[in-house]
Amino acid sequence: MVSALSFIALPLGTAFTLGLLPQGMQRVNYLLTLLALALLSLIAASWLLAFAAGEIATQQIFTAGTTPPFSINLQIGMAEAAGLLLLNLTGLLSVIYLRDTLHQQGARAMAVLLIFIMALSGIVLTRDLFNLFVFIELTTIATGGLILLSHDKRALGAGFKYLVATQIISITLLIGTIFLYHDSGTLNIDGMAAGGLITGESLALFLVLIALILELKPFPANGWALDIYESAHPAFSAILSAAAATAALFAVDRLLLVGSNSWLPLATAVGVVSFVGANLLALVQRNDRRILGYSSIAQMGLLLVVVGQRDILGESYLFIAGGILLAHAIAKAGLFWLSGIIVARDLSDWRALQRNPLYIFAFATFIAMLVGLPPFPGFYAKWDLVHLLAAHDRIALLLALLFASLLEALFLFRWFGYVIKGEANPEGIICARNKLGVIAAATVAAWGVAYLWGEMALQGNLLYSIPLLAALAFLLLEWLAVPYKNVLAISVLLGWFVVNYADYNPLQLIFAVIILVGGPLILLSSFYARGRRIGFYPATMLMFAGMAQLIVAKSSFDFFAAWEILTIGSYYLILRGKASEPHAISYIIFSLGGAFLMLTGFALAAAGDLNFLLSNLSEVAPAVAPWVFLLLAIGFMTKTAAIGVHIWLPGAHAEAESDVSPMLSGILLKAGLFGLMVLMLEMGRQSLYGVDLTHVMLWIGALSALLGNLMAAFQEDAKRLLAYSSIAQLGYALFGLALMNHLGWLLALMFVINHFIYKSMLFLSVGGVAKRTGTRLMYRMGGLITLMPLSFIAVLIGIIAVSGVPPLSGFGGRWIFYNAIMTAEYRLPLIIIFLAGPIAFLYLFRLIHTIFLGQLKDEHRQLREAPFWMILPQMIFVACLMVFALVPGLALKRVDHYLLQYFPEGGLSWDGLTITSHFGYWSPISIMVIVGVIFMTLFAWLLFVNRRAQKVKQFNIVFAAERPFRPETTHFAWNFFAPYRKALGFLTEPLVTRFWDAIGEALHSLAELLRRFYNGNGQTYSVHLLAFVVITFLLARGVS
Amino acid sequence: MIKRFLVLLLVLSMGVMFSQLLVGYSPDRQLNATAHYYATQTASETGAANIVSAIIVTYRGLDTLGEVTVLFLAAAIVGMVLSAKQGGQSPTSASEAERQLPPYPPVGELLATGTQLLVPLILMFGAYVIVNGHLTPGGGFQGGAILASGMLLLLLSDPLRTIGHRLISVVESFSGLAFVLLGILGLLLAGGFLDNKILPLGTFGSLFSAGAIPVIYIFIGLKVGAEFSSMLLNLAKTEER
Amino acid sequence: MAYIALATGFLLILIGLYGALTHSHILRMIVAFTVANTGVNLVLVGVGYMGGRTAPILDKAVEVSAAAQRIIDPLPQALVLTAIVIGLGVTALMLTYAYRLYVTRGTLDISRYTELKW
Amino acid sequence: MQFDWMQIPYSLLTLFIVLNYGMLLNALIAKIAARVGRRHGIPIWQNYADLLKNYGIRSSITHGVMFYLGPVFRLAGGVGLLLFVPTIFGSEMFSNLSFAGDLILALYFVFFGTLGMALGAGESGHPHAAIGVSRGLSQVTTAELPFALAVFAVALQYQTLSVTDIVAAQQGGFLNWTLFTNPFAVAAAMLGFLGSMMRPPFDVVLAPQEIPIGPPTEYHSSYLALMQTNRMIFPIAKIVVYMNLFFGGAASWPVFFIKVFFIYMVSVLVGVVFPRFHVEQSVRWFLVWAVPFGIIAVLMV
Repeated sequence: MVSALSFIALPLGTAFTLGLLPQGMQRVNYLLTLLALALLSLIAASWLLAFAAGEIATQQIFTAGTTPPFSINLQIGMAEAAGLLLLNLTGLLSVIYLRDTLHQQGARAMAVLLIFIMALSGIVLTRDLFNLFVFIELTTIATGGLILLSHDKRALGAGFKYLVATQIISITLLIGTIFLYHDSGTLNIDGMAAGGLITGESLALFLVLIALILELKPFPANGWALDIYESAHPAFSAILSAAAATAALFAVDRLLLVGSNSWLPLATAVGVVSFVGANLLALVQRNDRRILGYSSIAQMGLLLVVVGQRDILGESYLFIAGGILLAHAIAKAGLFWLSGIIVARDLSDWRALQRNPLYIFAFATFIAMLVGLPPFPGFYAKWDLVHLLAAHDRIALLLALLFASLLEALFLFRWFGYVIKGEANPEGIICARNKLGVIAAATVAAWGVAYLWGEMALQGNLLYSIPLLAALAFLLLEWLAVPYKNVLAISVLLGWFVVNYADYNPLQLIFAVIILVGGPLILLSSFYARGRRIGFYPATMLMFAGMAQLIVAKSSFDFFAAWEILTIGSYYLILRGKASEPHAISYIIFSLGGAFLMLTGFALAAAGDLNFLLSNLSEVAPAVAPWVFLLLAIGFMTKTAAIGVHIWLPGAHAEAESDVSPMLSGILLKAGLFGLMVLMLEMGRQSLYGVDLTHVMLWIGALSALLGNLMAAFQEDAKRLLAYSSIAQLGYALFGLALMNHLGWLLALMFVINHFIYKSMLFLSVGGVAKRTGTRLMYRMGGLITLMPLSFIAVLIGIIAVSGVPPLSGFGGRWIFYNAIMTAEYRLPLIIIFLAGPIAFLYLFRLIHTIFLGQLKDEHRQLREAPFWMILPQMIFVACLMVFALVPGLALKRVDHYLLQYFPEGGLSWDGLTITSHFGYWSPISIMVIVGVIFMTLFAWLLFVNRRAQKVKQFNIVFAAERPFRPETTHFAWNFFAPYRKALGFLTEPLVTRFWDAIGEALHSLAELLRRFYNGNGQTYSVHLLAFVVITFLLARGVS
Repeated sequence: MIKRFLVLLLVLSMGVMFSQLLVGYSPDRQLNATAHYYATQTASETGAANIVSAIIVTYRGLDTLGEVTVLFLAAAIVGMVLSAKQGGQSPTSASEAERQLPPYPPVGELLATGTQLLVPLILMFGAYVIVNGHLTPGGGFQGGAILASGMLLLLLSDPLRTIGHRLISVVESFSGLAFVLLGILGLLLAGGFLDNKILPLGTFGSLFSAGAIPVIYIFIGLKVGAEFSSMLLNLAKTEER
Repeated sequence: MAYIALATGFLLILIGLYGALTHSHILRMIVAFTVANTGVNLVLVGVGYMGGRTAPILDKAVEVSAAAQRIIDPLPQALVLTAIVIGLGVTALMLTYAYRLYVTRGTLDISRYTELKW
Repeated sequence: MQFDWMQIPYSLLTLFIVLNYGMLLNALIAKIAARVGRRHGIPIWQNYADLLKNYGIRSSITHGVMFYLGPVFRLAGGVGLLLFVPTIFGSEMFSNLSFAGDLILALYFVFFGTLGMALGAGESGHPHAAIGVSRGLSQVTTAELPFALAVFAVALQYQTLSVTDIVAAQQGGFLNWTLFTNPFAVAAAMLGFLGSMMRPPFDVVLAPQEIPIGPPTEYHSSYLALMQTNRMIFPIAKIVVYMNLFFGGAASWPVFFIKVFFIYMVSVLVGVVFPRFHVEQSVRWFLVWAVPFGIIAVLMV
């Protein structure tokens, strides 16, 4: 092992050597610098490997031939080695990135950079308090120099503000240091901690700690740091964010050892304020680098919380802190590097990345990593952190963290949305090979640590999951044309189904069929697409991978990971739509919000067990069980878009592409239902403060059904109409589940199947029509029946099925529904469900009438039928619907039987053609035959008496004493249910939307107000800093 | 006004905190363990009579290395910042422009003669302070500063004197490198990084004693002198006429 | 004695801070910080001071064997040297910045450098 | 109950009886309404004449497939509804095709014809058709609600969804009728009944059609004939459901005739007394006056 001192000696030696070389040898200088950093990275890597392999234990390095505390000593362990690797690698990559700038600035700049990295390494290594101070000052001065690498004139002012602030910090640090020395008789940090002379009340310790914490730039005493992030060279910002903050964190972590952990709450408090505050203020930022600065501060806050909570984290401490730290460092450095190739500074200028999908991939990787999505380390870390916090009853902290994470996700995903959507400026990006190489390296590193953390995780590596790998493999296949990829996607899904078929239980099987057989069916329609359709297949397959994993998940971790994966996939899918950006963001926010509630729920249930089995949900302690139930249920209901958390759905479904909407509506929404089923099967009824939570769900289901239907009736946009209808349909399903009886569940499953079939079909038909007509507004269509007869048939069959009119399969659902409610003990919500029922006719009739019937518009006269590949799956769905209508037992019989083990009472009996319940009976085939015979007889009779009917032209009608001549004025379509709106329109007041908008508005206003705090004056920033010290002190004293 | 009041309030609060420190402070009666070790072991371990020097160069040599680096950094950055102003301008044209400027007012006789007289003395004194750092108060930093004051005098007497930037930078870098190498030698030959026992400890109290301390101090002195000089030179260029 | 040194040191720090936070001219701020730094150095030295003892230099006046009883704590003295040098480095840097700011911005008023904010 | 081929002729017989009864009853009702308005009214056989004439007309036009199928849907709905419900209690002959499904089937099959009709009319391209449908659907949402609640209350009361079983439970004296055992349900249902019979004050649905040129605007000749046929059957079929659920059913044809007549008369009596509501008015009216009865009924069972 090369001595750890080389981390100090080698860069210093190199820095001094650079001065020896004659001027004008920039290339040699540069190569030397590179070589030194590369060598250091190698050394760090070799240390890390040795530690990881368990070959060596933590090592002390003494200097001056004397033992501490009389001389300075260094210590290197696993964490330090990892930190050093991070620092030096970041340095190396930044140097590569900075090639041109460094050539221009000369040897001095390279020396400063080397010393900066050296000083950071020193901070990580040293165990001597004063030595720590020296290294910190070195970083300060080096920062002062490196800020000037920027071409931005404003950097100078920022640098000065920074120097002023650090003066105050160093005064505080020095005063604290000397008094700590006086009190303990040593400068060795371990000595102070072990000596026991320093108590938690020590003011000197407080001063040292607060100074170190200030080095982490906590909110709100961090104005100077933000200015640097904004104006410095991005490569330097990358080092500052990824490496310098890391080093400071090591220092804080070390100092907290002194005073027997009594200042941990301080770290936690400062951390949580930073995490929440910085994320909040980032909401209203438009400058990319400043937003990254805010995010850096937020991440440091989170890490400070982790450090502050290390007393309960135990063995997972390093895993958690390391996961979050690495995720932050790699992602942030990557983003800063990316920002260096973008010409302009507004978030929307990043659209220039659209030029190459690889840029987008890198960007997406970094964003996902920052948010902590699977399979990145932040995900594992967050999981463990939340579980341990919950196990130790630190719920308030947990919620604050999750709230702030949500804010973070909001601005990051909004940014992502800007980038994906909108017109890119082709001039907006400068590509240099070295910069791209660095960014690529960061991307590779991101996936590397993702793999690594998966390997270390107790719960197993997500990257070993075959569906996920298959989805990721599609990233590599992006160069293929659509037909090949589509064939591949379909066969992968079907193949996975065939392979796993035998392992599904009947409940899972229903979902598996919908996902893995239904999915390919919808994918058939994707054959119509031309070109490569970049981004579509990975996202789709990611969603399917998540769904496929979800239904077989055994542990809460697997479940949650699958949930997140399907959320990401569907988010990208939604984002692909034309004007879908605002809806995608609201989708991801609601989804993540729901996911965080789920996470909390799982964590509460697990009580510290990091690998909690779903089947143990039934054994959760009674005190927390209702809360677990509540949190999980709300989490799942965000996905089923129950009323209250539904506002993401209409836009998302409406704006999505023609073949995406059916997947979202038909398949994605079922994830929430599946979750609810698992939850309710395991936990049964729960009541909170005497309120049976299933009763609450009955109300939510009923209200979803009613309001979903009502709102659907008032839509002008066909896809929105269908989207609202989905809310209502899932409301029924939710209602069925909440009935908690055999038939209720059968009802829910019936709706799962039915809704999949008819909603996929309707979305496809409407999508095809919208594709041909170029609009989704129904009043601008009309009379398309003759031009698009097959689409019409699909819609006709669809609406008959949705409405529940016999003889199609919707009626089966209604029949089971009535039988199920016969045994319901709680009847009030039923009234609402009854009211909701007939409203379905309103929107269904409107859908078919205003599109296909009435007056054909002049501009549509030349339209052709929808593309073959869109019609084909519709026709298959029609067939499915007919089959399911005739023999529902095909799908339901086994489930009915399976449900008996959970709800032994009230099953159906399936003898012959008739299905019999305790209350009534129903014979689908008889109904179909009877209706068919009557219908055909009458049809034949009409044909007989009216065989020479004469086809007339479109305007061969008279009304209001005129023969009309314009289809627009003759097509009664817009505001179709005006009188109804007069009567019941008040129910569709967008109260929920307004509520969420108001919350969003309030957050943004608050952020807008708070950020005035950073008035740009360096002196004010110093006042902030001093005030931060004083106030923290007063609060700390007040508390203790 | 409100701001001043606020600042006053904050400063007073800091004062309260400091007063708490002051109240809690009681001077030691006995040396604490660390200091006691230095008092009793320095002589035998390092052979230096000046305990402070022993601490600076050996026990806390890493600090000192950092310290030297601070100066190196400061000098480098000052150079960077001040050279940055020329931007695209080539150095020759800059010096040409400088020549065309009106000359400085003549330096007084007193200063000119005094400089000639004093500079050698100052340099010698500096050297003395440096090499005796392990015996008497003084050492590389102090001596280096004295050396630089000679440079200051030179600059004052003849602002246009072209002092070899290159030379200064070579001295600076070379001594820094030597410091690091000596440190590494300690790692290889003796007990650890910057251990002074790589050279014989010699007779306690004599000039050639205390192992590598005087050698290191010489390099520190050279380095500090060079760094201060380079800072002075750079800052001198900023003077406006 | 030590108390007076400490108190003076603290007072200097406070004066320095007050000055740095109320004067918006950056040269004055730099001077104020120098004052504060001096205060810090004074505190550093003051903490190591022990009444009735002598400097930590071993010579005929202080024999090695009696050193532990005769000399004051040498460590703060070593530290203060480092602190002074570092302070010097920072001050030099700040002065350089001040110069560059003046050249590029034509003002030395810190409240004018507010183009980066919010 | 299982299917038996004999049920087909018996069902046709039921259909024939009800059709004729419907023709006469409708004419009678029209006459009564006219007399209330001091008019003479139509002859009792007028419906037969109309039907024959319309079936006989040979000139006919069509706007398209759905237009053609609309009346078929309509009449199929009426006939189906009639046949899915047992007409005469205790009679194997006249239990029709009720083996195919229970009460829920009848409840939902009501919409079959309505939907088809609406679609057919829609294809004519005549805006009045769409306006009428819009009004009709709006009104039906709340008009059906009290009825649905009442049905649910009754089903709960008798713990069955089978029409036959419900009727059976009401046998043994008129005090066993739901009318007396569960008056709130019946009140709710009868108020809903007013709305579904397309008579004043809830007949605004038909209004756009009556202004220019008559029933469903564009329908004429044999289409109209099919619809008129349905007009004769459908109200009766519907009333049969009410009769079975609330008024003890009918054990024989005479009882059937009488009960149907009186139930029909309820809507007629209300119709001749009250003026016409706007759609939004009727929507509110049902919610305010009829639904509470339904809620009470459901909660009290």
